[in-house]
Amino acid sequence: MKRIYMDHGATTPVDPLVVDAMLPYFTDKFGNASSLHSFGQEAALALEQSRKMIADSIGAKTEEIIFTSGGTESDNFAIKGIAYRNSGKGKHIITSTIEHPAVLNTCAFLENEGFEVTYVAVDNDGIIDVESIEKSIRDDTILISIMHANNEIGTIQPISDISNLARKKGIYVHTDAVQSIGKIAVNVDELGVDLLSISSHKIYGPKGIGALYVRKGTLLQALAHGGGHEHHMRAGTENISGIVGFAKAMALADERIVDDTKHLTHLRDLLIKKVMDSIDDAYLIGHPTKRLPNNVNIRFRFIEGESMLLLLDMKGIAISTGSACSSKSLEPSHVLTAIGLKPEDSHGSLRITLGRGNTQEEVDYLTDALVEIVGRLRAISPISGKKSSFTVGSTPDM
Amino acid sequence: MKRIYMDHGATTPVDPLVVDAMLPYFTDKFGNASSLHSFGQEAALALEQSRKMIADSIGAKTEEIIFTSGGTESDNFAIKGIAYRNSGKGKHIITSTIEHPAVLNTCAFLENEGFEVTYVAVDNDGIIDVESIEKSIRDDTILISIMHANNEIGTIQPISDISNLARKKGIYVHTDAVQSIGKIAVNVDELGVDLLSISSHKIYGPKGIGALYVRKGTLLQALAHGGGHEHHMRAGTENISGIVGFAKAMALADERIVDDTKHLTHLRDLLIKKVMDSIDDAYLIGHPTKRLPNNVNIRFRFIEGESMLLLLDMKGIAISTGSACSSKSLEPSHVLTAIGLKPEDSHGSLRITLGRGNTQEEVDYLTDALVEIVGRLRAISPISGKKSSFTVGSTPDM
Amino acid sequence: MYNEKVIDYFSNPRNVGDIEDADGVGEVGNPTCGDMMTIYIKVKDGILTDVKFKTFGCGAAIATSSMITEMAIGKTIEEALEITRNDVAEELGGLPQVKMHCSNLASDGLHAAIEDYRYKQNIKK
Amino acid sequence: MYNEKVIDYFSNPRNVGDIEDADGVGEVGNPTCGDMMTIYIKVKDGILTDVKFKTFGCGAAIATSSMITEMAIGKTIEEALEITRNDVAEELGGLPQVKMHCSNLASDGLHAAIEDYRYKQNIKK
Ligand SMILES: Cc1ncc(COP(=O)(O)O)c(C=O)c1O
Ligand SMILES: Cc1ncc(COP(=O)(O)O)c(C=O)c1O
Repeated sequence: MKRIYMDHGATTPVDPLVVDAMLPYFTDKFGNASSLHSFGQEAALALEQSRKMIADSIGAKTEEIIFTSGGTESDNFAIKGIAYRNSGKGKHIITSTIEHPAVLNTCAFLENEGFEVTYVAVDNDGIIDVESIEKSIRDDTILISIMHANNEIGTIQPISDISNLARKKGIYVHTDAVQSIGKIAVNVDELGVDLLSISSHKIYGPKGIGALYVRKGTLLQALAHGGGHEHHMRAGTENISGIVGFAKAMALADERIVDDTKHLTHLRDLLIKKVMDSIDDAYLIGHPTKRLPNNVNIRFRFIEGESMLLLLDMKGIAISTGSACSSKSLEPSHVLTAIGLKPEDSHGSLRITLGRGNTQEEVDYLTDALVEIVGRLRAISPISGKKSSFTVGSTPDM
Repeated sequence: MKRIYMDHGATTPVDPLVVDAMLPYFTDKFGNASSLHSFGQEAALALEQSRKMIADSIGAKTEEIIFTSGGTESDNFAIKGIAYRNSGKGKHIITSTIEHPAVLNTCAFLENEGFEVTYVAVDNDGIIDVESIEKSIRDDTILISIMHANNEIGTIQPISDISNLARKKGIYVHTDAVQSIGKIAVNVDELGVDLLSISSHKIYGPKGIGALYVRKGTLLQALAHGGGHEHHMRAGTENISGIVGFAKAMALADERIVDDTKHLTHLRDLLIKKVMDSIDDAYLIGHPTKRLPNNVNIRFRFIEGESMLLLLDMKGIAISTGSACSSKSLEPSHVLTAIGLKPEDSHGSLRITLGRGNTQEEVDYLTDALVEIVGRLRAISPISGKKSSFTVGSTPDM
Repeated sequence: MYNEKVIDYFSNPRNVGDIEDADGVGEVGNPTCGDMMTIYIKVKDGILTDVKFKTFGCGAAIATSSMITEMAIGKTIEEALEITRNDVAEELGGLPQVKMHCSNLASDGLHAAIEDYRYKQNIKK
Repeated sequence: MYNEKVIDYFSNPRNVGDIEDADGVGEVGNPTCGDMMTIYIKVKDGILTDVKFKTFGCGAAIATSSMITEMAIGKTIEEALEITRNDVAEELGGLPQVKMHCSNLASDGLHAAIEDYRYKQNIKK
């Protein structure tokens, strides 16, 4: 069976060129970058070259890049690191209701530790209102953490407007750029942020490696204690093969971003149009244009996401859903709730995140599969087709 | 030039079988283990199989293994996780003066946070006295963290005796087994510990991955917040290729441990004898028998470690030194200081950590190189050969 | 996540549909929590001669509805009332822990259909 | 870590040894901190005609001692006194930041040897 992967928001295959770049660092140039001998110096060189590649890509200085084990660690590091180090100045943090759990759960943890967090709401398209951030700023606000692009609905946030506000008041700004990096331009000075999280496995690099950009002069508490690695900010023997792969993936993303954007935007808009044209009671979720070029999120009334996901999987297509039934907590996606969807509407949502390797034929195949599957599930749904005694409070006009 | 790697305490080359095991998880089985579709389920399966392999190897239950980014993170996690979660019970921690910086600097950090730490001393061989641990126990002691085997001098500590003490008093025991794993038997029940740190890159596995064993029922605070990964204890998309490689490395280590031990012990003892026989004023550091099968640590009077290391490196041999001049802090090794070596004696120490691939010929080559290099450096040393006005307070009887 | 049997009952659901002249109809669940099912039964001489379902919900919800129709057909009303959520899960070879309660409403649905049947019988009397 | 020039001066040290009838001897550093060097000088008509060293220390310590002997030979005493730690490091094409101070005692050693020479000259007078 042909397998079609359309879940690039969850993770991506590692580019074969990235694997090639990594391979020597397993068996041959395997040294510990802290060692003085030639094996170590080889590793140290690769480490610093990779750091420079990543810094260059986002317009940062080399020493402003700290390698971490991934996006989650970067988010934890940024938020806890600022909170603990600057708690003398204040204990108030501003974030949004649609952040990734790595941000939201870190904030929730800090609330238990005596910090106060304001969760700014978003509009029905999933865009944050800069004014409401402005209104939330207090004298004791030390950090604003707003994601660059949302992982579920792909909406892109006005980060530079937020940074402009924050800079005037001396408040640090962190942005989670895990989903935006490699897909839209990410430049730390244009965004105006002090901290920025990235993760390798979302951009055709290996899992288990990421970075935190920390603007020079930012007061941040170290997260991991030990050897003096990463300027004493993040101890642990450096994952050289991972770092080399990550840097290669960044370089490839930069090389390809114009082509990728064109390709992905085309497929995205084609997919949306095809689905809308061929399936009734289907609605696009999120902003029509301020969204990542590869993100499609659609909800289908009367049926549930997990069952769609499973039937698509049987046809070899991998996508994801915001349905509660697919999550361990049995809560519908907090993002869909935050943009005002009722639980019963969140249940029927599918997220399709396209990738570099997807084709128009695959989009056609997906659309055909969806037509069949949505029809099949609606046929066995007690709330579709015939009048039901259930009251289905859906919001089709959103 | 032939390159001889004898710094396996710092890191090891990845076994080609381990690379083979990892490769499919980059480009082919690349799914995110949290995804419901077949790509995700493939990854989830690999994750759980790997977890079981690692659990089996150390006699743990599958759910007692939490994957981390390496030994440093595991040490940080164990100590901070116990400290924060159990601070209601007490704020006293016992460790030793010869722990890895990942433990010592975490303890120092906790001292700043209001915890109290007792650093138990070791004898001149580098062995911890169980009685002095017993004497250090207080009513508010919540954790004892003592390493299984030391990374510099290879001494093996009486962990099970310490656990016996601790268990009676309801105190958690953590051991850093980063150096011992794969080289001597490590079984969590025989050691009687509640937490145990391991790292993949010391056992011919990839860098950037490790694990923390956490005995069921242990009260531990989560370190990274985010998605519900690793039983909500350590968020972050799982590094599947790294985890698969780590598990494969553990399995290979288990398979080979009898042969490895024989081979390494033979080379170790041969190397010690040869050096002692052919170089004057050279002394073994650490315990003669209670030491890792692959660890040799020798000090040479009148000369300095970094210069020996560099000259050996020019002959293609990679080793390490406890000399201050090789460290960023310009302090001599805290371990050598802890076992009573004067700074001037620490300066001349070399650590040779043998590996699976080293041969008797390489040991011969190293010895010959050492004879030449030690001679050469002593010839230009102002304190060797002739009476000098410097007072050299060395302790040759140790 | 799901075993093969669950996947089979989910993707080839048995006894889907409604029964026009059903003797009893049970509706359980609600759209907010993401699972709703309707169970239709035909009863003759105290025996369930036909059972059909319609379900809105995840894989487990569809598979358990599908399974319970098979389990119920041919049973007496008393026997059918004894079928529990656990029985359905067991018959399917097990369900993921997280699905045990929320998406395993099928036995509730069957019981509701039988209630409805009994209620209607009482009215007829 | 070290550049090629440092490695060269470290591994092929120039002017190693002692001068039996030295006009001045300078000893700096101490074994505790891991760097000790002795610099020997011969002086004729106010010019350093020979400079030799012996060093206990790391690569940087040996390379800087080695370099300073080359730099000093042929210089007047006044010129030699003007050589700083930075000059030595620069002449070597740079040293790692961490080594700039601790292992770069060579100019101190040279200065001490000149002090010793002047002291002995004064006694003779
Ligand atoms: C927006 C966002 N932030 C953070 C993360 C976490 O990154 P990682 O998977 O590298 O831990 C993800 C992906 O899961 C994400 O999409
Ligand atoms: C005893 C010991 N503990 C902890 C560590 C840290 O492990 P990692 O290098 O995986 O961070 C090391 C190795 O550097 C070690 O030798």
